[in-house]
Amino acid sequence: MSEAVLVVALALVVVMATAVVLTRDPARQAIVLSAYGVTLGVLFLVLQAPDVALSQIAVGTVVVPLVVILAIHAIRKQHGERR
Amino acid sequence: MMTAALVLLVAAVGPALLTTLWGDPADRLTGLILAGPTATMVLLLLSAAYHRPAYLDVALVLGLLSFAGSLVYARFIGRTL
Amino acid sequence: MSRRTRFAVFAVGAAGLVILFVLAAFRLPDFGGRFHPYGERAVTSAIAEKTKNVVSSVNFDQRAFDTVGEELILFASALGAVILLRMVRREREEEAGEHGYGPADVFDALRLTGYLLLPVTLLVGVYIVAHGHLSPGGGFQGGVVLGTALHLLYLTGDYPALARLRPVPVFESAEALGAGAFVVLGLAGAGLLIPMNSVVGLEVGCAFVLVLAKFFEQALLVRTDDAGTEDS
Amino acid sequence: MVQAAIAAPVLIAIMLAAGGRRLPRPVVDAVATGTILAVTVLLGIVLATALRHPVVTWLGGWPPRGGVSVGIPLVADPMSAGLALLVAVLTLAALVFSWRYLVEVQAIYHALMLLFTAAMCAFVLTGDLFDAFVFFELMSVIAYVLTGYKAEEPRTVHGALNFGVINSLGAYVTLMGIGLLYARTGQLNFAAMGARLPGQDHRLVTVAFALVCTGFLVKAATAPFHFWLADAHAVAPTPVCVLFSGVMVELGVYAIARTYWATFAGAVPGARPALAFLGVVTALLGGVMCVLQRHVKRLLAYSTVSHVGVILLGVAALDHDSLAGAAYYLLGHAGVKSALFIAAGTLLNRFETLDERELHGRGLRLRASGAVFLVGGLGLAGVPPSGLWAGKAVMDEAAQRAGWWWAAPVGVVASALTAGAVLRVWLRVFRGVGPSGGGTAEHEDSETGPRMSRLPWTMLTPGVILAGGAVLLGLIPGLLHGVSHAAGLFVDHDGYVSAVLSGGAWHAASAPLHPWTAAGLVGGAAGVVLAAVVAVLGLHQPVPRILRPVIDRLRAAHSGHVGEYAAWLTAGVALFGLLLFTA
Amino acid sequence: MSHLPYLAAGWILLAGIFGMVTSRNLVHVVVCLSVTQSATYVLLLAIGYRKGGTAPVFSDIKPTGKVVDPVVQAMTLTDIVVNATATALLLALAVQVAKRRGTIDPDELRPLE
Repeated sequence: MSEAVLVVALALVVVMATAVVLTRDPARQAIVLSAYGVTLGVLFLVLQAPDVALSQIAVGTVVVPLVVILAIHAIRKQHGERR
Repeated sequence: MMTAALVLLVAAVGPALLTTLWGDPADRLTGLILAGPTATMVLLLLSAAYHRPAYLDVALVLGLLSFAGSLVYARFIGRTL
Repeated sequence: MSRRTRFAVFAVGAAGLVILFVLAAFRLPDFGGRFHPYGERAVTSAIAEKTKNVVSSVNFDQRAFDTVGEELILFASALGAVILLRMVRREREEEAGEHGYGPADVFDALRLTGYLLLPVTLLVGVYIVAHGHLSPGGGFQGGVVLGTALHLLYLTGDYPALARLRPVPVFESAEALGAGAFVVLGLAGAGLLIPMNSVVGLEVGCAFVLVLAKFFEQALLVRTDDAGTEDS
Repeated sequence: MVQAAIAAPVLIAIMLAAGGRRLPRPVVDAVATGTILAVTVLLGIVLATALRHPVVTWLGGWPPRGGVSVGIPLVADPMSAGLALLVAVLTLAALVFSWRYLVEVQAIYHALMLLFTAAMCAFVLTGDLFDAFVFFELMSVIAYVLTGYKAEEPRTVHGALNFGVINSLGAYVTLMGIGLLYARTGQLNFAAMGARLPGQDHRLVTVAFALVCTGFLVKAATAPFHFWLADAHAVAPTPVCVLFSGVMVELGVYAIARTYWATFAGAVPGARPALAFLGVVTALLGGVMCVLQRHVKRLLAYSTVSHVGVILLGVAALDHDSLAGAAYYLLGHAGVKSALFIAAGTLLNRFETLDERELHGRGLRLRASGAVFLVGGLGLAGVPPSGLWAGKAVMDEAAQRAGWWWAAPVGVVASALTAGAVLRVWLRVFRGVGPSGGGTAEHEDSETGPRMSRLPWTMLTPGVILAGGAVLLGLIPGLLHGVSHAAGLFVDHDGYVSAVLSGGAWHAASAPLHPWTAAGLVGGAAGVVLAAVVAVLGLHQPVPRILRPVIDRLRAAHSGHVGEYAAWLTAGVALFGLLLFTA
Repeated sequence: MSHLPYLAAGWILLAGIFGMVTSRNLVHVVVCLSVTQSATYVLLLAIGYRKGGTAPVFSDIKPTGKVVDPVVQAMTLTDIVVNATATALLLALAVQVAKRRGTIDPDELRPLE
């Protein structure tokens, strides 16, 4: 059974990673990236690495999305002012 | 426990994640908001299944931060998103 | 190069990479196998040192030099954010205006939740730092949680409160202090896990707050004149 | 001692970052320069010790028990200690140059330079592959920031971004390779991995070698991984360019050599032809691109690409003499190229442009910079007794013995093209020869704020000393002997493994080197003559008409498009792997 | 199953590079780069996994029995820090490119010569 959990977690990670790459609009991509981070966290716990899972969740849920969104915001504003 | 975790992973986390893949940002955000707590539940169940109370810390942090993570997007929806 | 050529170059390379990687992957030991000589030695060494969390022992004691490098990367990139995102001529931070991020447009219930969560998150951060040598977690993870906690203020709609709580120079000094103390402890290499976790927590938390502060600054920037086409 | 040389700059850097903005500028300069001076002395002592007996230091008190350890060693053999010393010396020159340099967030610049030095030293001294990855990343992160330091200029941030993305991508591919090696050997230490590689499946080992080398090849700007280099070097601040071209890029070649001899020695039969192929392509491509440039820093950047190709070719022969020659060449190149970048920096400060045409005849009165350009150009051409000439002569002789008759001509072509371009700049800018005009009038910041009435000595002396030293390098007999000794130790895989893992003896059989051969002198003369021809031809007719389509293709390929660079990187990994398997 | 996780890591690596190659937006490039890096986490942790093993954290269990490899976990931790910082730095550069160049489409950015 634990093997099945592993396979499912791995499959979710692969699907989400591909999805992150294929989402071309950065703002939408950021949301998918957050979701991807959650799947990574689950996979790491399944692989018996709670320290790494904790790290991934800490970085991937708030800090990285916030940086990405703020960057997009700064860039959008730039473009808005130009037009 | 393990079975419950598996079922939850397939039946709840999976669909929530898939919701983030299509639609406009608000729809995607719904998926993300659902994915946080359901994944937390999965982690709780896994912790029990592996007989490792130490893993609960991970679930605790995911529970706390996934809420904050959803807020990040909620804050910007209609503005940048 | 046209998009098609670029894709063709990539496709050829990717095909080669797939062949190489698959060749190698099938020569690796089976997934879940028992061959982990370094890991077993690390566990033995950690038990001999009476450290309960072996990952922490590897990070802060056996391979402490790696972690010194890692913390310096963090330190350098915080400096980098300060450099790369500094305000240049013709820019200033936006006052609370139409783009303002003042305490507005967020439900009261949400804001209350945020305020309530702030102390809880801080507490959890401290707990994760303090128990790094025992349970999963440690300075890095806890530090990030601590840094995140402060930003709950912004997320619940109160940027001014965040700005007040975040005097950038203090964080810069604290970050440097943490990094310096960690380098000294790391090279002393005495396996002082508890103080090491604490200084890493300090450094990481401050570094992320600093980096985010710089990004906030950029997101809230306006130009005071319309010389928006420097490069033309 | 070794730890102190790494820890001292780090701690001072942290203090400068914390409190430096309250200090007056001269104090910051003095502290930074003084620290590097101390590091130079320390590393000098380390090198002197290492020449007698290589020093292995296990950090944190985890020495190996029974041939295995859980800790990380620092290995100071003459080669690594010598390179670390070179890093320190070049940083010293760069810091002296930047005394009058405009720095906006002042002490942070100094802190970053100190951290950069420490990162490079740790990278060359470490004896652990994953640790090397960590310090590779530290070095790279600091390098992106320093490249983008003048963040208000469009080309600067774009160049830094390309640099960052491509270098990080390379580093991650390297980490995949480290993972493969770890899975198979269960070790991370160069020596311990090397001790367990014999008998492993050769396909896995070859793929691991290809992946591990990728990041280092990107750093070494080997074709087709080289695109980022010109983008970054053309825009980075001058003192930073000194470190980039002088030593950081070469550290990529060093890392390949180190991983090869310490870990893979003998396990990858394809390494020799594969590395040689990449070296030749890089040397020629870099030379051609160099001649085509008119932006002086970009021109110098491509010349670095070309010369690193020659160094890689020297390493690729995988024998002791050739490696010694390559090391000597590296030393000479570091001096010449740093001096040239410093001289280019003085041009930028005086005239606020680096366009060769626009600078036509304007350097007539800059005697010192002109002299540096002339001497540097001759040095690159391989005029005896320069370090490049001596290294080249030794490499060629080794190549001849190995049956690589084509290696010497490739080297001559590379040095003729790159030196020709530099001499062309000298003729046009400092002698006012050739037609003028046709400038693009692209204005750049002068890097020093208000224009100075005359150039301060701090901006000239480092360049003059470095260029002069590099050109006379071949005359120092003791140095040749030392380099040969260092190379002898470096290629001794068994000695390395036993010295690191069990504190065993590590002696080298070092043969004396003789650059003063007829072939060597002919090679040097040919380089100088051809360089003069290239320079004079280049003054009047930039490109022969027949070659136009090819040249346009080449230019178009160096587009500054980060996606293209990533595509080339993928293709490069595949190509390198293919060469390793088939050759 | 015996090699599946390794192949998954390879897939993620390639997918990330594919995204970078075909991207029309520098922010997208940087995010794809971080996906590329996540391939290394998966590979490293898969290598360190041991069937039936548990985490080498002995706060709630006795240090007997099978545990997974702590060294790869330490390496992955370092890797995650590198990822977060590199992403932040490169995004900072992307913001500056947008400001100075007025576009973040690599196709529209002028050559650097």
